[in-house]
Amino acid sequence: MIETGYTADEMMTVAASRALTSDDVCFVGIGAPSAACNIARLTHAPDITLIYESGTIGTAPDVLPLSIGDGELCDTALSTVSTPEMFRYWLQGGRITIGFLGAAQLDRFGNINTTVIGDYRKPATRLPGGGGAPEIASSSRQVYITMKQSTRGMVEKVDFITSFGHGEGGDHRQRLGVTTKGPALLITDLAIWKPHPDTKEFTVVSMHPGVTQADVQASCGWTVRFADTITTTPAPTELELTTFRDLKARTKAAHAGTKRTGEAV
Amino acid sequence: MIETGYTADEMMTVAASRALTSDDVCFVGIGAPSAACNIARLTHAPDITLIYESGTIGTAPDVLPLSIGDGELCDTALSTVSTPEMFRYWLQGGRITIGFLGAAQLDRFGNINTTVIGDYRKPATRLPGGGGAPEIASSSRQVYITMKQSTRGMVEKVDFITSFGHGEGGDHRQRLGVTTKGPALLITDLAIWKPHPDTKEFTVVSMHPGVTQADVQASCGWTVRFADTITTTPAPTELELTTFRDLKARTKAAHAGTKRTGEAV
Amino acid sequence: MAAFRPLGEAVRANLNNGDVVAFEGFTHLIPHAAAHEAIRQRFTDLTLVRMTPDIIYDQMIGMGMARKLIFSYAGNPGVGLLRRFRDSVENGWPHSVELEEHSHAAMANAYEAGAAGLPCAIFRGYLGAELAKVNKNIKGITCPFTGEELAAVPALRPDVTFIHAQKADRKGNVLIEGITGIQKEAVLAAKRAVVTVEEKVGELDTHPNACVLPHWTLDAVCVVPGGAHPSYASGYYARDNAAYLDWDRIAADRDGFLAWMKTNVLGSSPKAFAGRVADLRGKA
Amino acid sequence: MAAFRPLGEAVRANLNNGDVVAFEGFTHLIPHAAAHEAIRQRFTDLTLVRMTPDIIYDQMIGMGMARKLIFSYAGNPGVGLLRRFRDSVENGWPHSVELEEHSHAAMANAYEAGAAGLPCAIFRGYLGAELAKVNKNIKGITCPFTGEELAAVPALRPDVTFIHAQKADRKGNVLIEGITGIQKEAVLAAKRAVVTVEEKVGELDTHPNACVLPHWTLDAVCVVPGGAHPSYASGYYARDNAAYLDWDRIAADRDGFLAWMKTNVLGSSPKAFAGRVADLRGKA
Repeated sequence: MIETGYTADEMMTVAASRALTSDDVCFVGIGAPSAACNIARLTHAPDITLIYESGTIGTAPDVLPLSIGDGELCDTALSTVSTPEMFRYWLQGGRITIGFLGAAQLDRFGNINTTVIGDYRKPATRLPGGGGAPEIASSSRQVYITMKQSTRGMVEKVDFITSFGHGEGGDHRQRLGVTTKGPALLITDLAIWKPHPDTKEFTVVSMHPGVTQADVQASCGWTVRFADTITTTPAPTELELTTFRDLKARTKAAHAGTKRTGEAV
Repeated sequence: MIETGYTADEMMTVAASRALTSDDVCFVGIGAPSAACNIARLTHAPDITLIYESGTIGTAPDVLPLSIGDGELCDTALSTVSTPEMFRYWLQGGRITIGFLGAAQLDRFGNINTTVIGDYRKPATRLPGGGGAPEIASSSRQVYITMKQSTRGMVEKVDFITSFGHGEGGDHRQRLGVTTKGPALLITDLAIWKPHPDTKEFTVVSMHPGVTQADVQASCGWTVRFADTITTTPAPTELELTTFRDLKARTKAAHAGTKRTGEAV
Repeated sequence: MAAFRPLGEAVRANLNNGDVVAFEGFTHLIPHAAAHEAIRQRFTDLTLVRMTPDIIYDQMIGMGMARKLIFSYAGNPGVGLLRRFRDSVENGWPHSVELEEHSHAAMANAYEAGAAGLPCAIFRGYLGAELAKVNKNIKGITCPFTGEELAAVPALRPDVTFIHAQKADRKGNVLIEGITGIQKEAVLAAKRAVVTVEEKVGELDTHPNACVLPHWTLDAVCVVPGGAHPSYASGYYARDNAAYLDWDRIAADRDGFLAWMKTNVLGSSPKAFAGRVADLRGKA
Repeated sequence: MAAFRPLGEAVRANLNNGDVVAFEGFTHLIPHAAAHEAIRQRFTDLTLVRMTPDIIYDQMIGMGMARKLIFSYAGNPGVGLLRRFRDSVENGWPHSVELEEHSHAAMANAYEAGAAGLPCAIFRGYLGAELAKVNKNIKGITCPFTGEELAAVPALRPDVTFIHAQKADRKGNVLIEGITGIQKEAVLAAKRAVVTVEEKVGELDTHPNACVLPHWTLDAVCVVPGGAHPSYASGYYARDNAAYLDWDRIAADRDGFLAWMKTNVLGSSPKAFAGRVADLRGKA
């Protein structure tokens, strides 16, 4: 990679970070969402509140956590609460402006599967399960999703609806009595997608520099809908890239510092 | 009062204290119950756990609190929890062995009124209300009651059942689905009463030194039932009296030490 | 988002006639200064919510500001009954107040449900208790697994909650320590929340699991030293027990009560509280 | 009443074949030493309860000890999937395990209800989520005030809960600090509870509102320094991230797994844990 270049993963994470503001209270999933949230915090959204489901509120980690319960999250948090309180007062209580999720499988309406590939009773691959996601998806005021595109991951129909997005589209959420907005943004390594105002189908509204509509379609398992006007996502700035790379470097150094003992797990 | 003498109030409080053990986890009402619990802790039951509804668990005040939320209770507690936790995990969770209550009005079945004298909608005297007592009465494994006898206080029928005792007696608790034992002991300034095994009517089982059956009846608004064998309550010991009087003296000194500012409340 | 504001301004911006309002505290940290400011601003038709109405609600009821009281124990702590509350209930002076009466367990669960965004709370309560007969907001609900009949009460969702706390950091994050009572839930259950604090500090510098209200849960933070007097603020000043005893005498008589309110509340200001606790510091 | 006991004795006295058992922890303070002792004692037919089954449940499932798993997220934290769990679900090795699968919100509420002595928990959850279709322990319940349909799940009431905590005082009162997770609720919800701690101290010496379990809520306290390894104990030692990565490799193969268990668990003892964290101290 040349000095001014960047990877598709960096573009995805930086694009995701831009969707966040200092006014947001963000319930952060691990992985790409966590990186995006912390880049936002270290660049344009210094006052963003990051909450991890381990109970840490207002955390400001110097390195990215490997798990949602790393000590770093607690050490830098404003306050750390119990798990029931986290899910009752903070998530169900309507305090979260953005639930930021990843997905193993995703459909065009933002329904997420992290439970099984195949049949629930006889799965080809047993995934970890929903964890906090089912209620993050329904109780956060809106949901952002970030994932790398692939035809395996972005499918016509998810094998299992772990976390409900817009269901079959349209007003399906309202019909189920869900009052929150649901998936409002999808950021992939190729594009930025927003739900169509009526059908709620994810629609490409911006493509990352150099990406073509054919690229987006080739790595997506459903027939992609493109907006009438599609912008080009601004490339990562020097500051964004440096921030992300420094964060990754600090993370790597910190975790390498955890010396192996070798004898047992 | 001569040096070896004691008051009826002292006898009552000391007798109440003797009913408690080091294994008890006691939910303490203010006033006489609080004094009795702390005498027990300072004499024969050093490991008793005292809980006040302000959230203080395992408290060991050096002076008697004026209210259930005095700072002294928190300062000497093992832990202080929120009010919802107190009522959910500790009381409703079945952790309390003895709920220790006072009463404005009491009937022979241990039903307690602290709500109104007269009609609820048009009361002659509006009392403070139930506070924690309705659920202390139903969720504690058993309930002890202590009060000074009077025909106004010990009545044929309470004006309002704030806290359910044995209802109309017999198996009334079980019929309502209450699984705890209910009022198991009443300590007054004249006698010790226990519920009859079948009818659950409070029955005098012990009278304090010098008290006659006529004395007990004269200050009780219902026709008193006396056990076939009535013992005499042992008089307060030197240690019990000294402990109580020292506690009262420390309490008086501490509270007098709170200087008046005079300007406003 | 919490902004540091003078108390008068915070009360004016967040309280309205007709509001459902909670001034919460459990013996410790009673928001007297905020309540006095509300009295000075002469709000009316309020639904007052509190587990343990004490002197401040006695004062508001006596000043004719309350339409309704939702409560579980109305007493002068460590002293006895509330005389203005009694005069309203027993004699209708200055007017009658509608009572919605609960137990502590019900109120605590109802605030908790409000903070948790639920419409109701369920608990094992009111068994055999007559409050269930005089309060239509106490209902039964059946456990779908065991068939047990439990009690249900509506969640409490005040329009605005006022509390007093020890300190706020420079962003307006607030720390409550010691007997924390129901304050966190009362704030999180409310549409708006105002906190008076003893002091503003750089950092809260406390235990990771301490009771902290993030600034974005609050609408205003007001620095009012002594603002809990005559109750106490753990770590700052002791309870003024004499003042509670005095209140029993002051509130005994309608004219005496009104005269006292005129001098000590209507004619006073939040600044007076610091002086009232001067002799109580170092005893907390 | 808590008694200080050796871990082997505490596990033997409190765990039985067929029990519903929770070894709880949320990334922090995972009770590895207690789980390994249970594996050494070869319990069978267990119903394993945990929000976040990780390595220790992967080990128990792989050793054939589990009849059923009640859970909400089964993963190797920071690494990926659990290979022994997958082998059981996908291939029935060593045998199939019944799954009762929930969301975190449901499990947290269910433990909370257990601690609170209730038969069930209600919450706003599972809206549109398919778990409600495959788990008969997810039901609906209607708010008697608003008519809103809420989710209900049965309370969790384990026969016994094991947790790891930082320290116990001389009476056996236990302090948990930092990410406290669901441990307090898991202990209070259980019929019996056993806690391993890093150390025994004279006094807990902590914040008044810290998370403390009184000794009379516990059946045994066992001093096992390093007992959370390879997870971490805030204030004592850091997480052994390499061990989690190693597990992915060890658990990939049935024979390799069994060989590793024989050497590192069956042939080991609680005393081994102190050595495992020696190089991780000072990094917590």
